Amino acid sequence: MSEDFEPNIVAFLCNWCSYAGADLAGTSRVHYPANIKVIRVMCSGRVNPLYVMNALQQGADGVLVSGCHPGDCHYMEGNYYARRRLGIFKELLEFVGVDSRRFHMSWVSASEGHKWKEVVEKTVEDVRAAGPFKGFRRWQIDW
Amino acid sequence: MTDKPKIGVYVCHCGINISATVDVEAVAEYAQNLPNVHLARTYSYMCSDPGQALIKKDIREQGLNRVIVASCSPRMHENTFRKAVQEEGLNPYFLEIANIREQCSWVHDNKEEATAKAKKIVASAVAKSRLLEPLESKEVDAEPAALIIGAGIAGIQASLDIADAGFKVYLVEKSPSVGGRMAQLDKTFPTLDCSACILTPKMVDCASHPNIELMTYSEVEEVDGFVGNFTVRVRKKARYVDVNICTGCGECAKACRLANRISSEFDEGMGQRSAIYLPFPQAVPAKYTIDPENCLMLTRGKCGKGPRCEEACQAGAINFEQQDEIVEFKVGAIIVATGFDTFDASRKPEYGYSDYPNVITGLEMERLVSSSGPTGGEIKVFNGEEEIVPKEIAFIKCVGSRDASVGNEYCSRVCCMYTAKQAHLLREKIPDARIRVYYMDVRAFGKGYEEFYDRVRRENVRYIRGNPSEIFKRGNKLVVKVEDTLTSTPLEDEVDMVVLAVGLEPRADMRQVMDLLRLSQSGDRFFLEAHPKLRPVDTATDGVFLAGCCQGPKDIPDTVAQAKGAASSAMVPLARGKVTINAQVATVDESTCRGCGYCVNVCPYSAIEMVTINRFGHEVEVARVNEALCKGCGSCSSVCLSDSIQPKSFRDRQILPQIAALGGMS
Amino acid sequence: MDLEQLRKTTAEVAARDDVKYLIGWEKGTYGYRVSPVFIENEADAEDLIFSPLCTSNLATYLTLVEKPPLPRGQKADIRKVALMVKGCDSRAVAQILVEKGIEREQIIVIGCPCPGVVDVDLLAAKYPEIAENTELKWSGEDFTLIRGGEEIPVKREEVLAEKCRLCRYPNPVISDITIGEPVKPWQTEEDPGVSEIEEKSVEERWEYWEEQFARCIRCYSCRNVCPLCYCEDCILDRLNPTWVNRAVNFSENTAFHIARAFHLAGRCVECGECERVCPVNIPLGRLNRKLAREVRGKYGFEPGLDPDGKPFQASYKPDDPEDFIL
Amino acid sequence: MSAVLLNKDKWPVFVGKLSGKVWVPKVEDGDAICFAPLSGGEAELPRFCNTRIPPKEIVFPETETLYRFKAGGYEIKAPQPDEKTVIVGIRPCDARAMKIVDSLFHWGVDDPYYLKRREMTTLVGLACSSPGPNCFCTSVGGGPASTEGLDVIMFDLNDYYLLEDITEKGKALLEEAEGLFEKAGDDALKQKDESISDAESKINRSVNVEGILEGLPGLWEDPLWKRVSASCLGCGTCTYLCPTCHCFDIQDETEGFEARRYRTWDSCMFEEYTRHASGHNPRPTRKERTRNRINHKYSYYVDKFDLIACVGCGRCINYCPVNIDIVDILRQVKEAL
Repeated sequence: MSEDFEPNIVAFLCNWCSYAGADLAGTSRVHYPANIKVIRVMCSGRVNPLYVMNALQQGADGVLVSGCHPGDCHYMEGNYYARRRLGIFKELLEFVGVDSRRFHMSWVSASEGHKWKEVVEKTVEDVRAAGPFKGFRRWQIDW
Repeated sequence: MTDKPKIGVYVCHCGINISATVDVEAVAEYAQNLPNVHLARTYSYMCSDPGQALIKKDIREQGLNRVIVASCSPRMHENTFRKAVQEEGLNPYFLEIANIREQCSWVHDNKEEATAKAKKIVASAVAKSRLLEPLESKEVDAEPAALIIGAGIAGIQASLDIADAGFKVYLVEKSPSVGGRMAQLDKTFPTLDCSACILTPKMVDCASHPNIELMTYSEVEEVDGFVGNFTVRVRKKARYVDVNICTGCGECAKACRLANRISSEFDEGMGQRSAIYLPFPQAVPAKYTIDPENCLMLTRGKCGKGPRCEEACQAGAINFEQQDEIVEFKVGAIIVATGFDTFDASRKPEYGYSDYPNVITGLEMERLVSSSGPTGGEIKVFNGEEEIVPKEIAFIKCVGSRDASVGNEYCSRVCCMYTAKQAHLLREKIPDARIRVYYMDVRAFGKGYEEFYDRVRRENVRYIRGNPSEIFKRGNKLVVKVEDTLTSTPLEDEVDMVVLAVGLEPRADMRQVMDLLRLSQSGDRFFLEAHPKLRPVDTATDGVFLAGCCQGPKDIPDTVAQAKGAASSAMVPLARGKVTINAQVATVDESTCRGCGYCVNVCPYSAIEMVTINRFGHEVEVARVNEALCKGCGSCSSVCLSDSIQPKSFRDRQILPQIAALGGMS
Repeated sequence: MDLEQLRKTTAEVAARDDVKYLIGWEKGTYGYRVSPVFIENEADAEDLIFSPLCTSNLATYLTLVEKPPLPRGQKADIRKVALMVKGCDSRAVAQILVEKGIEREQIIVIGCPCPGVVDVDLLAAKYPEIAENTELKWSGEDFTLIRGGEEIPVKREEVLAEKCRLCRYPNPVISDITIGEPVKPWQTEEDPGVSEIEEKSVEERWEYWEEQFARCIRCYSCRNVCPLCYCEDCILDRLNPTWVNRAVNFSENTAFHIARAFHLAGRCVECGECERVCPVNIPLGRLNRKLAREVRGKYGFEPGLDPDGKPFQASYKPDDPEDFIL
Repeated sequence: MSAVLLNKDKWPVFVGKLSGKVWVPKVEDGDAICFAPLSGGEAELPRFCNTRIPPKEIVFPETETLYRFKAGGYEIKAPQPDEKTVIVGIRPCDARAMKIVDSLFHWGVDDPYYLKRREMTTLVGLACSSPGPNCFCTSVGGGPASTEGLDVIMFDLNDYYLLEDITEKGKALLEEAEGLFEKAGDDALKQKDESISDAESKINRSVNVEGILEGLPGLWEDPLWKRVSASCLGCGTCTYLCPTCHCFDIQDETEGFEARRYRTWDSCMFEEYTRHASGHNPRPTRKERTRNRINHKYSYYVDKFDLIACVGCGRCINYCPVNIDIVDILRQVKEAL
């Protein structure tokens, strides 16, 4: 893997916990790598696992989904559904040969700005180690 | 159809907050070339009045129909800018925020990287903005009435406030009388007001208020609908006494074959009542109730040669044929004020509560010290078989509170003060008593509390820091085994009576209410408020509010304050007469919905129902969203296999282009 | 299998006024092929068979019927549909009921306990000669090929379909009428097809599937044959939004197969139809069975057993695995 | 036309000498899925009945970019096929199919992509020696050694291939490998004739198309369509594997500012094939779609080009998941006439 490879990572954050946690990291001026780019959704339960597939297909080298801790979901149970569906989806990705380091999920609460930083660092480190994702990127196909 | 998107992108410097790490000019220049972007500008403070004026001017003069502000988090100023664009006649949901401060400039230090990322964030916002749809915030009428569940001091206070404001109140109480826990108390700390004296007038007001419909001995069975429009079904349990006829004279209770043979709930089992009873003398309504679990007529179908109560009742109010009655009504808001249970001291077997009659709980102490209590206010307990007036008394605090071993890590907030109060009352009643209080900490945080605590200590009540490990009997004395942790001295205190300052716990039957109103519990198992600081009386269910100890332990002043808070929150929809429904709700494409009901399963708000529609001659089931209940979380849409249900503003067709923009090579 | 009993019972069902048609199997037009057949009157029940060649899962047809606009005044024919099911097929029926794809009272399930069907390609490769009146029968654990009056014993392991080697539900889980005696479930094998892939390194797994998916021609037979792929408007056909482009290339094919497999996670009843029908022999069943195994092992969930159960993807347990969470 | 012999020992040299991209059938695990570019390791042509996917995909790729364009500038780039191609081992039925489809791509408008590929392609056929169970080429005007559409035909004579050039293109191709051949003697020619009649005798399915071509329109409302389509799954196996099916869809695919317009195979058996933007579908059920497939092959195409758009290769029968059998359908059509 080339040392200077900068992974491109798409993250889906729930509005109430993880997005707020990431905001808190900002207000606290906690620095972390710029590789992560966030899409805000209302709840981690909104994250259709096919988004992960789509992100990989559309040019992401890795994907992160983050929501409220179990029991803390603003909508009561959305994160539980997300955990189950994304958990089984991760199994599928691994089975078809997508490096498990490319897709992570985390719980980050609105008060965990520092945890957000750690999660980002871990994700970036993992995706960097996994290398650029060529897999089934859409427009690499020569046509 | 909406017009072809004409987007204005506004990149904020935020002083140097953004521009120090993000080359805002480069971002604007990049944005300018994105599809459908009509113009891109930068400005020092977009949220300032001139910043907003800039946007408004462009909407007016350039005919922008979408606006993107690349600035701070949408959690900061989304509403500010929505309002701004709305003032120019644009749909507020055509405003999109690109968060390049909290999640970009403030967290990265390499300007090149941060700028590149800011460009992607803006590109993602543009990708979404092009596909946004105008949304309307709908309003529906709100029923100008409230339901209050629980008629303790919280429920009573909330009812009176709402009723006084001119709205109809349905006050539903499970037990035969209003009053709740406060009615059981003798005096209140720190002022030593007689609890009954200050509560009773409010109880009476409740019953007589023209706007309050009081339903005692009743339970809420079903709640349907949403804020502004709840339909409530209440079961009025049969009292077997016609309350319209009963005069409350009490002859029936005296006549009852089981008179003074059933332990009184109100007296915490220390006093006795009949099978037909008034829970306590000041009960409201002052109407008798037959206890169906004990009454011989109701349990065995016969009572001697005939029920004596019926015979004794001059008014002829007894009716063994009475049936439960179901009433249904509509309200616009609901306040839950269901109160608490006290900690069951037998769960700490080391304190011998189940073994020794002279180990009593704080609430039992309240009844003991009360002049209307089972002993008429005399302090008498049984020491074994012998009834004594205790001279050596120990209080143990934090029983069932701050105790992970029983699953209650929280502080119950009232025990310190009621212990001080009871110590004071004991000192009054038994001036020569030796009184010791075993404590972990003393929390006297309220107005006048610390002063009261000081006063009690000066009254020769000795506070010893230590958490007793055991209570056992030695001879005819109870021995409290404890270590004084200030002096590290092990002690064995021989006493005549121990008062356990039991804490407050969530009610055992709270699950019923949770299911009824879709409420959640917090970690301490009390009801979960919408926000611990900023929305302490709201719940996740719109239109449902919390008051009193059902949300967490609190003393009377706090309970009343919270009840008043809940009342004023509940009155918002009632006073407005309308409720605004969240515009970012889910919507179903009925032409592709296959009616599997997955969405119904996952919706936490029961906002989706299955309906049968006619699709070109075929009856098919499809999902339909009740927009008033939907909160727009979107969980429904990610389980929908046919993508038929989609949250507005967060549709797949709006998110996938965002993914493409962030991932993509564009 | 008592054919007489089968035909008598099905004839009775087909004769009922409240039955629109009965779906069963009949001898096909060539070789070992067996055809699904729709019987509207009792006489046609004479053609029905049930043999180790009856591979297809007829539950697919419960949801395949189009509902084109009806002329004004015309009423939809909502009479019952009867269908013959093997154990695996019946699980598909149960799962369709969970998803309200059809109502219980709309169907009559004729359950046929099934000792296992054959992989017709394997059979044809071993015994290519076919005479008139060629048939295959169960005989104990094995099969007997009857060809031109001659009886040839055929070993189970030679020709058994792969899905049947793993079958845990040979007897129908729901059935209104059962024909035949319950079959004792086999000692099922571990899934060697899945394990073989699991044992590969992540790169090897990718290479393996790349080769498979690259040759997919996107005929959609795997989707269409699946009894649980029955959205009227499949998201994989949709253009707005476009989850998967229509273009046939490795990228889109992979996305197609990932999405297909994922949509079946916790729903697939392992009937093996996708694998059987693939014209380019992509081992799709392995994808589905892998997920089914995880769903069973890690989430303790098995679809298609309880028609009143909850759907896997639309439910959760507070203690679902979360070891993958950072 | 001259017949020459190629000793199979020289096969690798022969294919190596051919100019352009050489496609041969590829057999894996005993199954011929499709044609693939020559990898160099082939000692001879594999034994195969026919490939599952017909070689039509070489001249009519499943997905083919028509042009690329960019937002703003409308910069259009249209790729042009310009590679010389040889398909070696194509079966006579599939070569006939190409000839049949040629008419369509010439019809009204010349399709530059298809026609250019065809022009660049030389077809070196391999006569059938062991037809499959569902072959019925002889019923629809073809045969195991039909030369229609071929440039060169080869016969497998055990140790030798016998090659005959059919067209000028074929002749030119043989000239590229001139030194490798031996002259075919009478023995070889006799062996060839025997192999043809042997193959013909092994074809055991047939359709009598007489009357069907004219009769089909009259059966428009016949109940047979519902019957024969009842078990249809609506998948594209029959059409995608059919060497004469040629329908395609045109789609755009965008990413950022760039996009491409491409065509990709489509199937009249798909529900959305005829679905209008309004949602209305003139072929609302599988019945109409199945009827269309048969009519297209045996009636419309005949009307338009005087050709049956079916070469009797049997693929649609072999691979139909539910045993929908065109021979049997035609039998039922015949009965209904």
